[in-house]
Amino acid sequence: MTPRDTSAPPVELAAARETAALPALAVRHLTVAYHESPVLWDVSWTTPAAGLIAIVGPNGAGKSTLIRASLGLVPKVSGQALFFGQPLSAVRARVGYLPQRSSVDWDFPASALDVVCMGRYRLHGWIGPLGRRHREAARAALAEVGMADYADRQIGQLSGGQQQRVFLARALAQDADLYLMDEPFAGVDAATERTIIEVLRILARAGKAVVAVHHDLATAPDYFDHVLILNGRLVGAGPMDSVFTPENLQRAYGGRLALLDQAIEAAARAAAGRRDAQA
Amino acid sequence: MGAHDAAEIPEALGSFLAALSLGLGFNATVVVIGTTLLGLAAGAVGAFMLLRKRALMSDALSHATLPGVALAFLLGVALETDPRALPLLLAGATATSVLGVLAVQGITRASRIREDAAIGIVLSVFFGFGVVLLSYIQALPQGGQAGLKTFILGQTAAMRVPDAELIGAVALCALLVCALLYHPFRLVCFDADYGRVVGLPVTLVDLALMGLIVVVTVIGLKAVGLIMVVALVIVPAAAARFWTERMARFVPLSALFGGVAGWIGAARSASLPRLPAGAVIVLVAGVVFVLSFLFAPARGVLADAWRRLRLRLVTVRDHFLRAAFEQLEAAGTGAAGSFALADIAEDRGWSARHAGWIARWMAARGFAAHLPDGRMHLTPTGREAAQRVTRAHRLWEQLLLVQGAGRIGQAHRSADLVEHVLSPAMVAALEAELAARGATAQPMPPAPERSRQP
Amino acid sequence: MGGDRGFAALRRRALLLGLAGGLGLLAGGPSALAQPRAQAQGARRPRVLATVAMIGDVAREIAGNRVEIATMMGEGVDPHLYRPTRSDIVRMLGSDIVFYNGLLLEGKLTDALVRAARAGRRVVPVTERLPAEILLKPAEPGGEGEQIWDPHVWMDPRLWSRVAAVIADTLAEADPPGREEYARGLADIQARIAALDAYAERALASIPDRQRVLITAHDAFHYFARRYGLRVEGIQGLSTESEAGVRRIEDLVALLVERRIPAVFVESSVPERNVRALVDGAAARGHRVAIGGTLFSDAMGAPGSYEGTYIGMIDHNVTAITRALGGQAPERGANARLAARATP
Amino acid sequence: MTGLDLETFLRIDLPGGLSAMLACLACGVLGNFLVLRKQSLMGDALSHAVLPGLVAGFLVSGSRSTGPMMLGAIAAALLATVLIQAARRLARLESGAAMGVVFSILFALGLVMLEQSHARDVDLDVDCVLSGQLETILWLAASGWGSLADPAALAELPRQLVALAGMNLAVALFVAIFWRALKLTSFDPDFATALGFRAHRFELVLMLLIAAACVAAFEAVGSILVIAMLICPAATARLLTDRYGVQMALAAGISAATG
Repeated sequence: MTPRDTSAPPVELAAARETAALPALAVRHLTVAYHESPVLWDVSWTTPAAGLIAIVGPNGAGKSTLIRASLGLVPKVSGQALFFGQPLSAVRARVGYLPQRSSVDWDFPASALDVVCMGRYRLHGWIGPLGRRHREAARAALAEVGMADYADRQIGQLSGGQQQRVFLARALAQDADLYLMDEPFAGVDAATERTIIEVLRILARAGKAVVAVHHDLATAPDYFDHVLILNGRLVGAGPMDSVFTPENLQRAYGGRLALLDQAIEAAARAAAGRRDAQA
Repeated sequence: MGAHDAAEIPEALGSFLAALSLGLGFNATVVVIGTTLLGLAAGAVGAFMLLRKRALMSDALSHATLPGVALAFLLGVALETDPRALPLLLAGATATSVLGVLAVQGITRASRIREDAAIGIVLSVFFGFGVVLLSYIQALPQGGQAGLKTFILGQTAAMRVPDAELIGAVALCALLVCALLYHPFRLVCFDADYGRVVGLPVTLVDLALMGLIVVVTVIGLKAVGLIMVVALVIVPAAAARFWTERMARFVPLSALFGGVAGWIGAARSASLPRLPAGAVIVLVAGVVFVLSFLFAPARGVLADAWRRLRLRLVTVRDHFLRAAFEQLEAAGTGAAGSFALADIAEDRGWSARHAGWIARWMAARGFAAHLPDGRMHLTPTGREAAQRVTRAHRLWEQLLLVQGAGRIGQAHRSADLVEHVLSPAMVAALEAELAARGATAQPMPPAPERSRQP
Repeated sequence: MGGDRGFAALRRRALLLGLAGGLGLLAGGPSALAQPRAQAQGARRPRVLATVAMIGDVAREIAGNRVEIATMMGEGVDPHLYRPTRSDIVRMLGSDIVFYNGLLLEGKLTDALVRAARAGRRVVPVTERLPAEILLKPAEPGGEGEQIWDPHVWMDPRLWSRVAAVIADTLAEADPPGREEYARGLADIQARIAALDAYAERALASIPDRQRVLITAHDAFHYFARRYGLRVEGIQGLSTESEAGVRRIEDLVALLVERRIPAVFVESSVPERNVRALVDGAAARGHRVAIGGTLFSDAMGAPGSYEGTYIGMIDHNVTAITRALGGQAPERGANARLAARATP
Repeated sequence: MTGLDLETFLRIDLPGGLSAMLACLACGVLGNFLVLRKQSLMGDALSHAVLPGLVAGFLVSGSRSTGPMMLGAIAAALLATVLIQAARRLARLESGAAMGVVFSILFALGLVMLEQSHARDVDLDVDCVLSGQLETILWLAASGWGSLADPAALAELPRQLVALAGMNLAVALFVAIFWRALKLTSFDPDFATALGFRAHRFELVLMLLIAAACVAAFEAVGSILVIAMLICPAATARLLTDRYGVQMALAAGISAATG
């Protein structure tokens, strides 16, 4: 680690804490390898304290790995991840997580409400039955994603989009300040996608940070304010307008995709829209 | 199988009831209480093991006790104490089974070998090592313990009061731990990664769960033998799974099944001659399993088949009615007109035979009737039903179109799928939704334009 | 049950194969093979191998030092479950005579023994020359096909005396010059067995009628019971997979209480838990039952001790049973050589 | 005592070692499919599940000779396999649980049959039937290298060895003929079904073959070895390679070497 990357002098740090919020997630020199082939190579990245942040990149670029390694779910070869300036163990209650749907056993005997209740464990404590307050909070989270009517359904009996909403509700129930979401829009229909993005926008307006792995380049500029472009290494990171550029996308995707043109168009449109809004 | 005369049967029934109510003999009472408690504990722990996909863990564990027993014996010989002392042997058994658990954990964590293979490896290597040790002991002068393997294997019927007390204590503790750690256990079983993110000490919780299974297995092994303890861990949980989709009910139900199997099985063994208690308990659990498999309303095969059949019948009925309605609509004859079955068959893509069968069924249900000229018409009930079905279908289509869900054909297909599950309340909700979106819900919306492809 | 399989054997075999240079190239063979061959033709003593100690002991009594006798299974070993090792097999093939019990007592080994016999070796099942009428069948006869017999013949001294004759004949056949010595040995051991039998008859007859019930863990004492007019009740069957039912335990407890039977017995090669359950059950009904001592069923005592001989083993059983069930017998048995065990 | 002379080698070590090698070879190859299908513990499950078959074989034939009992065992193993597949498919049980349910119930059934029939009074040693032991596989007709070419001596080869050799041949044929099908169904049964391949039925056939091979190997080398041999070589190979074909070859090689 070079001196430049380590934390600023203490005085400055304290000042920073007072004036501006700390970055929700700061990744330093993260390197991750599966079976000796590196997936992520020396990625350093700092998110803003709030807002909607997309992680984009081609398949195998290490998008999910970045999230999972930050959360300590896959071993890092080197590097560290700080949440609100601290290691995860100190601020777990402030971090919510939405895993990829494929990692779940859908045959598990749990209702939608049960799943959402899992989001409250941290706040409730591990032992003993869950109190009424937490149940209510879980129900509220379900209602927020429009799933209140399905509270008692077994999760396997829900459609893909509904399942995703339940897991989003679980993340919401955590009442966190930072949400890490692994492909929240994968395999959901248009209506669910809209519901989800609305919920995410509400979170962002409430001053929370949402980091989501996102696949659809065409919608990315529309949905998110910030972006991290990955291709094993860091290609670019920062505000959508300045980073989501043809050059960066070309570098990440190698210019292979016809989709790129669409994405670039969309970016231009979104940028124009944002300018109008500001005007 | 029964080798008893008719005269014996009432007597057997009497003693069965007596044993059930703990009124038979001292030994029977001890066994019934002991196996019931063990069944409760094993059932509860087994429920979590089933969900953790480690059902066969208890099998591996019980095999992994063998080298422990042999090593403990050798230690006893070396220390010149009684090498057959049960506490010593049990301590050895526990030690190696804990080692077995850790080995399974280690193998799966450190390599790409999956859990089932890891369990198998541990099972065979530990047991094989135990066998090697046994053949060494066989040659020892003090050895002469061919029965060593069976030494820690209990015989259910020979359960004694201290055994039952031990089982009781362990069962109580296991149930308590299951109740206290219910949420962490559930989270680890369901989604260990998520648990890790929210700060659950997953490894620790996992070890607690494994600790429970080790304790239940070793105690059960000593009291009732190898196969029975494996069965009591797996079978009640597998049976309970058929009855519910809710974990909060599944775990107690599994414990209950285990307890009932222990209770009835032991009582059965006490009432008829030549029924080995352990095996009878497993068979009772097996009967519970088979009954659950067949008849459980939630996931049983019969309930499943019935549900599927009903859905199919409802679908066929609705398709018939809507096709008839649309035929009549197209012909402009009004709801009271007649239609040809062949047209409906063509519209729905049914074979003539299939269509005939459906028509007979619809007639039997009173929805439609055959006319003397061979055509059919809808009865008043049928008309009403057809109208309802068609309206629901079109409302849904409309909603999908308003929402912009894509091409008309797609909307139609999805409406097809959904109309059979639309309750009146949902139709009302649909109307409201459409109204909110500025589309009027007419009494009978027109059929959207679509290419009529077969 | 998974069972103990040939892991050890495999290990050794693998090692050996490796030594032998993989699949078949036997490099150092010839030098190793010279030794036993050279001896084989010399004036050495015939080598005799007995599977179980009961046979080995009698053979030793008959032959004295004329032959070299080894026993395959040691003290306390259950012959049903014995797992021959490679050296056992080598020893078996290297012996001039192999005596085994037969009637499938030797479990897995039987197959190898029968094969060896078929290959023209002197491998003799000592009990199978006994007439079928005097052998016991299990309670219900098996279907047609092969006859199934209770193999625990040594429990009846008079039958074992006849087995001794079979052993002596075989020895004489194989070693004609020793014929006379074997005949003497046979007469001697038969006389001692007869004396033991007389003692046993006397002692066991002194048990009160009501209490003439021998309750023990598994059914090895049928020949014994038939010979001395006892009733024998095993808790579980003979098969290794057999498991007792609760009903069986309850019935036996009822029998104990009803007849005021003072003792039940533990066997040397079977865990005693079953028997303890009976004691508890009777105690709960207010009848105190003692554990009447450990009986030798399938195996004998430690080599070198009196109980480590056939005579001593039967003496021990008879004395322990008689004294525990309320009969009259000297504390140290027929020959006053039993270790003074604390019989309750 | 351990004279390593040619005759001893041929009589004791060669047949035993060869049996072990053949058993390991068959198990190692078949074990691949079990490990790939997450059914590694099939060997263990079968070793328990054959009990009712053994008892039934004994009761029907009334004899303790191995033949009928082995037939019963194979029948029981096949039944257990079918039941396990049914439990997985119809009862939606995870395969470990399915095996656990089936084998424990079958074993208990066997025990009750044993007690209820007269078999309990017979010294029916189940271990004996199931726990073939290498040491007892002898080729006593061998007298020297020449015996390897002597038909009369070869006819005396131990039955277990012959059975195992036959089983290996069957396995080799099966794998050679259905190589591609095996690959497809192991990797992606749904896709195979979509292609019109009857994956479930094929899987059943495969499992039945495995069951038969297991029982044959039980008799020759004992169940614990079979359990180990089904898993360990394949698992080891899994660690060494990701390629399917290489895995098969490796597993066979490893198991033969171990044998």
